[in-house]
This record gives sequence, structure tokens and C-alpha cells, in this order.
Amino acid sequence: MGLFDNFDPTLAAHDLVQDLKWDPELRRRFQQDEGSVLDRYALRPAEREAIEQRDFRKLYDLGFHPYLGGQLARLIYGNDVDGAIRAVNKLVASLTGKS
Amino acid sequence: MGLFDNFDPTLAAHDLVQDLKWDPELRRRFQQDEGSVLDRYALRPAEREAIEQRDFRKLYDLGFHPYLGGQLARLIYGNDVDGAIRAVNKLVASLTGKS
Amino acid sequence: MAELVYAAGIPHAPTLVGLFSRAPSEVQKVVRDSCDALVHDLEAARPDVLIVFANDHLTNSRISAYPDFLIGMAAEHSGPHEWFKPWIGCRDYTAKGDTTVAEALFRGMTRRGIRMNAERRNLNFDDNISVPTVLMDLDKRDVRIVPVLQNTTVPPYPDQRRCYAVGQALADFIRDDLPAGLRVGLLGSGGLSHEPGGSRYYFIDEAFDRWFLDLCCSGDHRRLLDELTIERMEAAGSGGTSELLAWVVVMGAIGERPGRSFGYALHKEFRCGIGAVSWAVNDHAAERR
Amino acid sequence: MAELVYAAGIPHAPTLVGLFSRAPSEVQKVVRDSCDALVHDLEAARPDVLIVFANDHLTNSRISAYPDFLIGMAAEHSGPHEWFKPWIGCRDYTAKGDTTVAEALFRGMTRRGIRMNAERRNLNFDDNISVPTVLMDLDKRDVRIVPVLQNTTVPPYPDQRRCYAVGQALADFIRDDLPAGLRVGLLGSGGLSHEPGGSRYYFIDEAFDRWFLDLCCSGDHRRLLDELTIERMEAAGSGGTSELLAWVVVMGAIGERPGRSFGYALHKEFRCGIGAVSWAVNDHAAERR
Repeated sequence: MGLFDNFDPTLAAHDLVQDLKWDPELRRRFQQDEGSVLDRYALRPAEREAIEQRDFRKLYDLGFHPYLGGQLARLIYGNDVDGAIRAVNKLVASLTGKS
Repeated sequence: MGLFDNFDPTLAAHDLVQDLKWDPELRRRFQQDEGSVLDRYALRPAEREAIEQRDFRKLYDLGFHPYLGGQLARLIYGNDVDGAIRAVNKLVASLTGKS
Repeated sequence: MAELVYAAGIPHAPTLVGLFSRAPSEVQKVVRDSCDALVHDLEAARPDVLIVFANDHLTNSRISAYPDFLIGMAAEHSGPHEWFKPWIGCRDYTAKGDTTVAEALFRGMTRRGIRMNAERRNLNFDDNISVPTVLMDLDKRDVRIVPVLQNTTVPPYPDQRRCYAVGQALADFIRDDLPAGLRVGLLGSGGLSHEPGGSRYYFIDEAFDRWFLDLCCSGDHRRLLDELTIERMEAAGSGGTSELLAWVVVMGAIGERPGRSFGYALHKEFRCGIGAVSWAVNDHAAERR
Repeated sequence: MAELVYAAGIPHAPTLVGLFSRAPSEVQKVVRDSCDALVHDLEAARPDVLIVFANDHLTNSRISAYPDFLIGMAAEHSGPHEWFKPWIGCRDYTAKGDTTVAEALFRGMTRRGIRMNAERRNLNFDDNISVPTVLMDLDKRDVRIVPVLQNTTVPPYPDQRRCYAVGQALADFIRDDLPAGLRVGLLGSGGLSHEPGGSRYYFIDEAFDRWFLDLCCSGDHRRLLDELTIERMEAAGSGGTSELLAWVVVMGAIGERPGRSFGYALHKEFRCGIGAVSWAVNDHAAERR
């Protein structure tokens, strides 16, 4: 199955990742108290659960855009050169069921 | 010549009319002190002159969108049912050189 | 597999409201007959949701970021937008929205290769949605509205063939993506000939308007696509007449079906030709013919 | 009647900067040789303005309002955008912009029936513009930049035929709308094969990459348009490889001209295939062949 077969442009989690990229203050809050940031978005229950469980497979099955998936992994696992390697590995492990 | 032959999407006056429609406070200021509102926009000299002179022919020749021209006429001459008739007549007079 | 039960085209000139009482009685009669007929068919069709295509009129987006289509996903749609109230002179309204169908539409058009924008906020409505809503009392009926505001005036905009293809994708979406039992209506809002903001502001192209209404009623879509070009609409009133592309979306969705119109009114002070069409899309409508 | 004097395609993987020093020397050599050759040709061509097409990567717009093309009209372009700095690991830069040419481009594409968005603010730049800028020191040269960020990953996006047609309109614009004597360069930024965010994040499709580079150098655009489909790019790395559509815009603008590439590097840790192309668009470049 292609990465975009389920693509759902209406998912609120897309806006979450966009806002986190664009707003350093929101990003700090996300690191300190993730739940309070998730509360601000009209996430569907399965969508929120997937984020909380770092379950990228589930999130993609719901229709999440994979490029934003890579960025969400960096927002969670690290965004410098080495953090990105960690994020990539965690993401791939989740997608291939080896996490 | 068609109304859109010269259409220039980069004119700052387009944003002026959009903002005036969307912002009642800016609209009040425009009625009280038009120049101070025009100052906020990167209008080309000829563009500003056309607005100040209510010269819609000149404004359209510069590439102004005619639908926003109709709205600019209402912002200047009146926006209720009867004001709109006044605005239409003033606009048509300017465009046909009969003002 | 939802059912397409209603399709109509209606003009939205603000003068239909604000200057109605000053119009001659024969003009008033055409407006009343048209609205009565559309409402009659609507009541017979009982749609759960009505998807309304209409010219955005530069009311929601800047020219530097202007979408071809903009879906309103709000749970309620209130209007008219503040600045347009005195201009239209119509009452306030709050119509029911349908977030679920609007989201499905955004998803469905995306999957069918058609780019639309979508917003959760209450969009700004001018005459495009407001006039049909008050003329047909849509806010007082048991029907949910999904507005799709469309670019028919900021170059470059989708032409008749593209809008027809959008309508075909829409039919596909209604049939395949929406739940069984859901009754869906379509309304194209706009026209007829007019030139808002132009030197021919008072010009109405009667020949064009009557030709267009006949063409809509004929169901001959090959002619529609060959002859209802942007050039022809521009000639019949620049920057305004092309909003009939909203009707073309509807015709693309229903396919080659006949329609009925309910008279034509040329009243210079309306600054727009007036006529409406109701298409035969369900058995009920066909029966009455 | 301006002159098209330079055309090249370059990858922009952030790892080309951040992980460069950790790469094997033969991989480093391909990167260095490619950049040196592109810079050599750039210096010989002396463009006044360089129009850079590159994947926007969802860096400037929401999915609910996603443009196909976004022109940066600012007088200066600074980057990288704050959040992308540690990720790329590159220096800050401020490149000269060209508001006049950017505005003319917006106007010119509008008149040629191609919808683009345009913004006066400094756009958010990630690796798309930042990596070519620092690899080629574009900010330190006497050249003005007009970035055009492009949708190559949010469905539905323009396919190879549409992007090629955009390139053809671009050539028309350069020839007819820009002033005589102005020297214009084009840069397509992106690729080669990669799958950012996918389960094949470390996958690089060497066969595809070598085929693509050969095709670019051959100047056979019939094959390019028939064979470089979205499906083929998706197979070579979903959601990433399709950013080669930025190179397709450039090829549409220059027509069927041969190009040179400067080696190919497959280094898994780069998470992207590496290769560049410089096309022969002026006599100077042709001489050296």
C-alpha cells in the first residue's frame, strides 16, 4: 500500500505539527506538558492515542501525511543532526512493527 | 479591451480594499483620514494618485481588479442599498470619462 | 452510496433583496415564481444536505493566495458578513452546517485529484450564499448546508470544462463516499449576465441569458461545454457572468438531464439578468413533468 | 527579451551538510565535484537573477490551503527558518532577492493561465533553499534569488506534464516579459530518490537515480514526460522523490538540451541519492563540451 492511499487532509494533527514548527513557545510547552498542547486540537480519539503512543503506523493508517510524520518524530525524539538519526530510527521501527 | 487585459495581481491597492472590507476600525480611519490609511500600503505613485482622484479608469489601466473596484466605489461613496446606486453611477462615470 | 435528489441554479444579485420592492410587478413575479418553484422542488426532494457552489467574490482570500475552491466546514454558517449587510439589506441568518459531509468532501476531492481549500471557521458570506438563503429560507428548513466558494473571477480560474469535471468528481464522491440513505441536493448560485465594477455595470445581455437558460433546460452538455466559454461569458458582462460556472459544476454532477426555468426578468436596476433552473434529478421531479 | 543563461539541478538533502564530514571520501568527492561544476558554470554564465524551484515541504502553508507554487517576493531571503537550523546544521545566510522580477513572474504566470501564490514576507526556508545556498555560496555571489516553492508532496500536486508546461510558460515569461539584457538562471532543487517519513527512510533507489540522471543528460523530453510519472517516482521513494518535479520545471523552460552530471553517490546515511546536472543553455557552456 502506498504511503498516501489513506491520506486525510482533515486531520487536526497536521495543524499541530505545523504550529509546533512555527511557534517555539508552543514547542517548549509540548516538551513540558504534551497533553495540554494536544488538548488545544480537535484530534479524533484514535489520532490522539496514536500520538501519545508514538504509534506512527496507526497515525499513517488514519491518513497522516508522512512528511509531517518525519517532523513529528523529530519534535519528539530530537531535531539536531544526531537527534534526527534517532528520530528516523524510531519512526522506521514504529512503521515496520519492530519498535 | 477586456477588463482583465491589464490585470496585475501584485497591486497593493487590492490588499487595501480587502482589509477595508474585513476591518471596521480601518474603515472608520479611512473615512476620517484617508491619507493615513493609504500611507500603510506600498502603493505605486500612480496607484495612490488614482485612488485619491477617484479615477477608476486610471486604476483599472494599472491592473486593478474590477470587482474590487466596485467595492472601492462603495467604500468611498456609500455601501447601503442607495449608497450602492450612487457608487455604481460614480464608478461608471469615471470609467466612461463622463465624470 | 448517497442519493442525489435535488439540483438547481439560482441568481444571487443583492438587488433581488434590496431593490425588490421597487421593481415592477412583472419582474417581482418572475423572482417569486422562480423561488417558489425551487422551494417546491426542494420540499419534494427533502435533501438532508445541500451543497451550494457560489462565486467567492474575493470575500475570503487575498489575490496573492486565491484558491479555486474553498469548502466551509463549520457546524453553522452565519451571515451576511458585517460589511455586506447594508449593501444586501437582508436579514441575518444562521444555517445549519455539516462538518462531516464537508470534511468528506475535502477528503474525497483530494483523492480524486481536485485541489480544494477548506476552513473550519465561519466563512465570510456576501450575496453569494446570503441571497439564496433568505430567498429560499434555507436557514429555517430541515437541511444542512455545505458552502463551496469558488473562484470565477480572479485570473486564472477554472473554465467550463474544468468546472464540469469537478462536478463529475462530485457525483462520484456523492455516490461512493457518502453514506447510503443520505439525500444530497446541489445548488449553483450566481448569474445571470452582469458586469460588477465595469463600465457596463447596467448592461444586461438578454440574448445571452435566454440562450443560457434554454441550454440549461435542454440537457445538451456537449453544446454547453463547447459554447459556454469564458470568452462568451466575458462578452455578456465581464467579471460577473462567469460565476455561472457554479451552475456548470452542478450540471457536471447530474449529467445530461433536462431542466425547467420559470421565466426571465430584465430589470436594469437589478444590474443583473434574472432566471433560475430546477433540474430533474429524481423520480419525484420526473413524475411531475 | 531577457536571456536564459544557466540551468542546473541539485539535491538538497540536509545530510549533505550535517553528515558530510562523516561520509566516505568517495562520497564527499561526488558532492564536491558536483558543486564545483555547478558553481563553475554559474560563474561562467554570470546570471543577474537565479529563479530557484524547490519542494516547499509543507514549510509555509497548511494542508487545508496548500498552493501548487509560492513565489518569494522579498528583497532579501534569510534562512534557514529557526526550527530547521539544528536539523540542517548549516550557517545562516541572507541572499539578495529581486522583488521586481518576482512580481513580474507572478504577473506573467497569471497572464499565462498558471495560478501561483506570492508573498512579500521572508518565506520559511528549510533544506529546500538553504542547502543549495550554502553549498554554492549563493548569498556571497553577485546574483539575486527568486525562490519558487512548489508542491510536490501534498496530493493532488502538479504532475510531470503540468510542471513541464509551467516551465514552458516560464521560458515564455523570461523571453517576453523580462527586460533585454537581463541574464536569468534556473535552478531545480531536490531529489534524488528518498522516502522522508516512510518505512523506507533509508532506501535509495540507485537504478532509478542513474536512469533519471541519464535521462536529464540525454535531453530526450518525450521519454521524460512519458516515463517520469508520479507512480514511478513514488516507487523510487514515496513522498520524496517526486520533488524532482522541480527539475522538470527547469527542463520545460530550456527545452530539449543535453546536460552533464558529475557522478553519483549512494550513501545510506544521507537518506537520499546524490547527483547533479548542469544543462547546456548558452554558447559558453556549449563551447566547453
